[in-house]
Amino acid sequence: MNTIYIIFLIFLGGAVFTYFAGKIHKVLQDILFLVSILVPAYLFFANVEIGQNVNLTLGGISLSWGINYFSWLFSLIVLGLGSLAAIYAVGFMKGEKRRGYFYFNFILSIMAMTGILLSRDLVSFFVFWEIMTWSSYLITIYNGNKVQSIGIKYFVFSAIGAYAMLMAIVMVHHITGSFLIGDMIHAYPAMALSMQIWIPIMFLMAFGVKAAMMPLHVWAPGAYSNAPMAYTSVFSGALSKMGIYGMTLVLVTMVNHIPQGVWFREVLAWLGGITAVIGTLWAIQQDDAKKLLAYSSVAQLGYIITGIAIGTELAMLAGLFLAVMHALFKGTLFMVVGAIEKQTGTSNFTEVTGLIRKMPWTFLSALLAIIALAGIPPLGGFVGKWMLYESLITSNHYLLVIVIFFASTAAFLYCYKFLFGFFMGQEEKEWAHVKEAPAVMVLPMLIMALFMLVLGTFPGIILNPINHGLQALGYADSYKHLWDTSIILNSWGNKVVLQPILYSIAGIFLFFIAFLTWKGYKNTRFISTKDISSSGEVPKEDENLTFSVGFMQPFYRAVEPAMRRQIDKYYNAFADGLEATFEFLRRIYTGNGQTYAIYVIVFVVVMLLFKDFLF
Amino acid sequence: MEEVLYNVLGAIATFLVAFVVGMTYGGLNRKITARVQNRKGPPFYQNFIDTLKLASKKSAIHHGVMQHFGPAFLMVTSVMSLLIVPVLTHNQWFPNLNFHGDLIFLLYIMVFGPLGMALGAGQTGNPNSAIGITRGLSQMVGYEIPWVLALVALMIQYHTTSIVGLMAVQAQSGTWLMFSSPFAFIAAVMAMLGMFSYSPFDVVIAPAEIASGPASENGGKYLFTMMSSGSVFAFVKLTLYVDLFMGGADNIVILLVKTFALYMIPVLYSLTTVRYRTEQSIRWFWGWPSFFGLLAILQAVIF
Amino acid sequence: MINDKNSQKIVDIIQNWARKHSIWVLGYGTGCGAIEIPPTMTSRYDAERLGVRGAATPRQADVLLITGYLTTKTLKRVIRVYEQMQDPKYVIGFGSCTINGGMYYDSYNTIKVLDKYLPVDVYINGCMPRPEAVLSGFGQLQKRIAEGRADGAKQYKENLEWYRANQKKIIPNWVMPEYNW
Amino acid sequence: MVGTPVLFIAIPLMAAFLIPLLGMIWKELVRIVPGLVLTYLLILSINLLDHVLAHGPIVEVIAGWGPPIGINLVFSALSGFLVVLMEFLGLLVWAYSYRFKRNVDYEPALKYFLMLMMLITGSVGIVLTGDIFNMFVFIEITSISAYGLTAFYKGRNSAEASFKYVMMGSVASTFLLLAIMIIYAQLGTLNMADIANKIHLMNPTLKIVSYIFFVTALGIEAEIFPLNGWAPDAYAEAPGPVGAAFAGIVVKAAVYAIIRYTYTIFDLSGTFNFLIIIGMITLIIAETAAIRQEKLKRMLAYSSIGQMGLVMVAFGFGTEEGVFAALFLMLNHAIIKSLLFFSGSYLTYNSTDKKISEVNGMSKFLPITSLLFALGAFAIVGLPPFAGFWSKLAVMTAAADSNMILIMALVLIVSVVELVYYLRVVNRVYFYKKEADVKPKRPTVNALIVMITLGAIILLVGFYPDAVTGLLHKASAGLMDKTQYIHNVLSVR
Amino acid sequence: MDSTLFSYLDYAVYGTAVIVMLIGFYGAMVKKSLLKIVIGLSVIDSGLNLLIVAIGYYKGGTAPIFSQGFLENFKSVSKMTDPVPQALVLTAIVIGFGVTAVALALVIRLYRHHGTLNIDEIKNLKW
Repeated sequence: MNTIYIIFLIFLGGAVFTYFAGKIHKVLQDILFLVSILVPAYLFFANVEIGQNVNLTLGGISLSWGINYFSWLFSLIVLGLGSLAAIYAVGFMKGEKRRGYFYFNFILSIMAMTGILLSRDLVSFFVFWEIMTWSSYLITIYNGNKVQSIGIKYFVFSAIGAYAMLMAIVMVHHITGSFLIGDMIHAYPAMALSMQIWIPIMFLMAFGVKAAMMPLHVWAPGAYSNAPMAYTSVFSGALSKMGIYGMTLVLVTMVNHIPQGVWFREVLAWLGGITAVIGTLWAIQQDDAKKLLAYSSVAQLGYIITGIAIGTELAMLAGLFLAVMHALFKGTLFMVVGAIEKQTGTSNFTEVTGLIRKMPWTFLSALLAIIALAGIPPLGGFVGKWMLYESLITSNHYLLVIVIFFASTAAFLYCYKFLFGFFMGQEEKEWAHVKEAPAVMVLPMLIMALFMLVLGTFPGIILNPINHGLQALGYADSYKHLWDTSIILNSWGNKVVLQPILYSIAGIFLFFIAFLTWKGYKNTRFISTKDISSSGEVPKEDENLTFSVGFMQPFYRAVEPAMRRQIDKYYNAFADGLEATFEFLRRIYTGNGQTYAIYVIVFVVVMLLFKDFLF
Repeated sequence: MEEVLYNVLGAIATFLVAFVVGMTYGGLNRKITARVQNRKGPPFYQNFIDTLKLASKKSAIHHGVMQHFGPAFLMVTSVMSLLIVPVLTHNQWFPNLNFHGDLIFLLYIMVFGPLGMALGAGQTGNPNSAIGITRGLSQMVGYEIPWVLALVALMIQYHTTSIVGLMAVQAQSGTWLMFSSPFAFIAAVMAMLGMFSYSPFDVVIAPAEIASGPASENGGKYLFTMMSSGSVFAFVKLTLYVDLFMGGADNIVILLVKTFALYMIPVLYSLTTVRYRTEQSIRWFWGWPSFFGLLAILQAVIF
Repeated sequence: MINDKNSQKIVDIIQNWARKHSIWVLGYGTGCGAIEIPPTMTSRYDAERLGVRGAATPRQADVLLITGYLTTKTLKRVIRVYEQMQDPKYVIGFGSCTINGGMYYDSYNTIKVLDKYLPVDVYINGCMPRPEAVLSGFGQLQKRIAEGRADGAKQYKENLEWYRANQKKIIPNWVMPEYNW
Repeated sequence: MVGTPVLFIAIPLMAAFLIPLLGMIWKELVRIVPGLVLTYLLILSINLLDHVLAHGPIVEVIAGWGPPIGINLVFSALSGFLVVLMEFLGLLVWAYSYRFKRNVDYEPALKYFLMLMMLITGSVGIVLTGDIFNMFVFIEITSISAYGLTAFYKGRNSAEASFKYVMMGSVASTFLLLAIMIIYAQLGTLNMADIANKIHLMNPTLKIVSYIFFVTALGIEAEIFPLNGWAPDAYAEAPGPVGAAFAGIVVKAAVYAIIRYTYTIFDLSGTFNFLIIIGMITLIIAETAAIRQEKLKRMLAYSSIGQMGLVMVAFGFGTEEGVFAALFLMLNHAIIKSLLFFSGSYLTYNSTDKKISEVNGMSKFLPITSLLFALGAFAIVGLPPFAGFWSKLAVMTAAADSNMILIMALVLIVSVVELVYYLRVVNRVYFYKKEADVKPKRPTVNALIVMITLGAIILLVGFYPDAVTGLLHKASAGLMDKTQYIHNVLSVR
Repeated sequence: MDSTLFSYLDYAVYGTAVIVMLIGFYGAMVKKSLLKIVIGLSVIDSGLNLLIVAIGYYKGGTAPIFSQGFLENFKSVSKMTDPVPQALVLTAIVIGFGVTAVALALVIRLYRHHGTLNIDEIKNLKW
């Protein structure tokens, strides 16, 4: 049997067995869960050859599964992050209820994402897409009835997107007579103009929903923040990348071949930029870390969309590299929040403070992830951001670059808020009992943090596969020689040499740390955070002076006019209006049998009156 | 290896020069302020005495490891950006790393320090620090907009993102960019007012209101590091402006003249104004300075 | 080399010179004497030319300037602030009230002799002392610093028990972090 | 060949009338005999279908008079498929309602199973017959047993629902008879194949009028808007398994009749568009009405109506893919909606109002039932990898091939609405707190087996649609080939 | 009998049937009493049956009864009225009877529960 079948069988069987194993023993369930994620991941990377295809026929539709360099790149995100998140999830779900339910859907969504990447035909793509949607939906509503409306919002948006995609798929099938992606791509340039425009739009709707693109992003903050954090790291890190994956395919293989494609790309790029700004502004406002990260995810996905939409080689590299980085750092950050929530029971900045000494490893990974998120050298986020800016500037998107820059500068505010809110501030008696999260949770975070650090100086590790992927999509290969020397270069010939920068930063940093530590070492003492200079007053032990309510208020006051209008409100008004209409419509069924009988007569009479028109 | 050593020695030399010049400029600022206020004022070397005193404080306290990291991060920013910005053209003693990074890199390394410092200040647990930091970061978002507008205008006009490239442009044409791209210069200078956070943009460290904000728990060696870093950073900023808009400097005298002339803009402006609230300053930066930035981009696109 | 006594002396001289010319003052302005500080600092008397400058927090300050009487209530804060300052640090008692209670000599609610609670390096006499007197007081302090005689903090450390005993007499509910330099 | 199609009518009718007699011997026989009969018929139908798929349709002449004079039964791939489906569902309904609620007692059980047998017989007859008046008779048999089953509970609501049904049913039979008489007066024959052969001789106006009367009459059973006023009430007030039987058996038969008239008998030009229009209206009104329902069974009923509208739309494409999609949809709807009715009735077992809020938190008490309900809900909205997806894909493909882009968009938008209300209920089952006064009832073993069987079929079709697609393709090809049908029937002597 | 007169008569039968049906419809659709509705439905049935029988009849037809010598005298076959509608009417009458019985049973039940026969007040199930 082909490895691809084995992978899916393990996923499926593992999901079912894991679900029921909880009835036998909890540890067995954990082990089964890990096995059913890690073994397929191993098999995938070890045994699935790039370019190999398996074909099968189901329900009279010929399906094809296989992998190319481009999807292999995304499978790195999915299975890599998925495996780490799975390890983390074992720690996270310890002692939680409904573990079987969670594990089942976790495995299924990983399977679905793998399936999406393996699909070479539209039907299995759609099937896996929908499985991914509902399994992630089921995890989103894991926390019970208070998240019901959030979950339904997520599902409705996903469904609208997916159904748009379904329309596109069947239209493609109508035109080409085949469901294979390759056939679609071949037939696309010869299609009628309206099809050439509508098919990508409908595909992009589906992908835009998953990639949380404005104005389809309103589900994302709620869904990201209410799913269990062990899953949200996958949700935001990997699942949203499926939207990016599809978007890239549509843009590169279809839209680029028509002259109107430039409009698609401009519009998408701007939507991405606006998404970034909106996400950032709202993230700054949040007092709940989950919400903050959720909005931040929306913003980060905006950058990625912009990069992909610009579509030059550098921009593609930037977008895809940012996608990988986003998976890493947002995965880590959601895990951090999960660990904190697990240890303290809350994820609200106004409640938890001063955990830095209680959870040092968690803090370290959070710190590195935040630095990467903010795009500050020498971590990986900078490489992506740099390439994004350079590609925007060199492709003359000078206003867009300002928008993006504004978003990423404002991102510092929430970056700092995140770190400060949890780890800084006064250490409280209330949280004195808090311990570092168990190793099984800390380890995945640290591994990812390490990756971010390495990628900041040696981005070639990821840029090489990206390059392969781009070549598979038909891009030239103008930057390949750089990765070994860890230089990033734009198309005007300006560059950043990463290695000396890392060494300089490390050298300077270590020198001054040494200076600060060594100088007067004997007379330097550690004092508690209660011992602060607050006009001679001594804060009591149970008194918390940490500044955490209304944290970024000055900034908010400056941007408030822009934030009064929420897209969400319009959607809600629309939904309310619809429901009112439905309520009105169903009053046709009056409940009076005679009325119904009269309807019959009326029906007949109307038919008879319009018979010449109808028949 | 030898090259590395040479680089390191050069970097140390640059650092010393930057330190001295920055400190002196700080002292001169105090002196000028005093003279304007009809005072005698401290000697111009007063800042040296202050830092020396801070360095010679016998004891120090800290609230955790991040309080060490914060000033160190600040220093990383100052020194790294010093290494990226070409101090003197055609001078073998200041080789630096300026071919290893470009303007975008510089922009990002310049926010590295404030964020690191913010972390250090955050761990002290003093609410005043956090308040100061929120103000500082918000204000940063404000002035980055005109600043980046100006820089993007330069980049797209001259098709280079590197500082050296922009200096080469000026050397070639013989015209300073402040004349050939006046709007960019105006926007950048207005942004510089925010960068120096002198009055009216000094709400960040308002001493009486929030007890000097981020620095409120730092004394002794920590404050020393922060002050030195600030001085070096002031020098870096001035040099960067000189490089970008005034054609750079061949020797140290020209550099000093140009930087001092530039430095007088925020200093003198601060003497005539009173403090803005944070949102007021943000809105100020998004008003005229950004307008000039947009004009600069327009100019860059048209010409 | 650093441990060498002579070089240590040279270092001390330089350091004391720096300390002398850079005096960052934390004014504890609860008493009426605080009104004399602004004229001292501003244009007319311009203490900054001597290197005297206000400090925002005790962490950064060198001198604790106690302007006027201390009540039993404010003493605790003053002690706290003093203990939060970092070595080397000095105390200036400002006005008659800090010396012997001044016009509040018979008040039940004020501290009469500051020296019993905090090690005062320099007293500035007067009720109120004019800015000239304040400047002269700073000059005295500078002299003492340069000579290395401004060692109030050292005394405080050495006689901590005595000071504590006095302080605790005034302050009944003593809840403060330990002073453990 | 092990039997003839007439057994599908003869045996259950006989059994139905024998039940009271057998009940006198041993009361349990009242419950057992229908099961045996239905099992036998299921096996028989599968055998026959197997035969038919291999050798072509069976046309059976009854009472010695060959077509076009006598009555004949046609067991083709299409009708065979429907017969198998109906017998299978009938068997499941029987197994499910073995001791369901009032059926524990002898007297109600007797009535119940008698009427159920009649219902199934009538529906199977509608599908099998090749004679329009015979079809009328079968429709009436079905209707009368359906009235009885609707009023099975002795509450006032069930009587009300049943009375509405009776009213509309009477009107329906009037129109049906009128239509039959118009055709007979014009062509002098009642045999479908013969009518199809001669239909071009008919007066065009009368042809249209008779078609409209047919559609009206059958549309009442097939739940076409605005003829479906009875449906939500009847579904809601009849016992749960009867709801499943209505959705899976009666409605299917009525829809079969409509498409038989549309595809085979009449040669009108606008019928397909007409089907699409009424189907779309039905779909939209029903799904929008469903989203605001407070009662679970009413919601399911409206959903059922909407699905039938979609089936109409799919038939309205007029292409073989469309027919295939519609048949697939009918199959899926029969299976899944039955599962939903079965599990839904246990979720609201002891409640009188059947409020949706009463299913809150049932997953703790009825884990398997809840899981199956969720499975059904996911399947019916067309989420892969469950059965509903393939039919939705088929419908969409057929629509695209007919260039019905607006229809596609509307159907999909309505699907979103459908999604919302099903998810709301599933969320209630799983994530809400149980209401204090609700007493859950564990499903009996037979009910559980029935539901699990249906769930397994949903999964089977979902993962391996080839299990049914071959048959459905043959059935749809058979429906499309009108001349072959006429030839098959008329050549029998 | 005059043939034109007969054709008028023919139309009169059809007309009567239609009128009876319309009366029935009026009763079923307009009257509020359940009993009157049931009666209306029965009247519709009667009208319909009349119509069907009328369709099968033609002038001078004999009863469609097979008798001795039927096959020899082919003419008599063509002179018979059409037997099929009559058969159908028999079936329809039976069915109509059944439906009426069910309806009346339900009316009794409804009256017992609601205490009224007004259909406007029997609207528990709606929307």
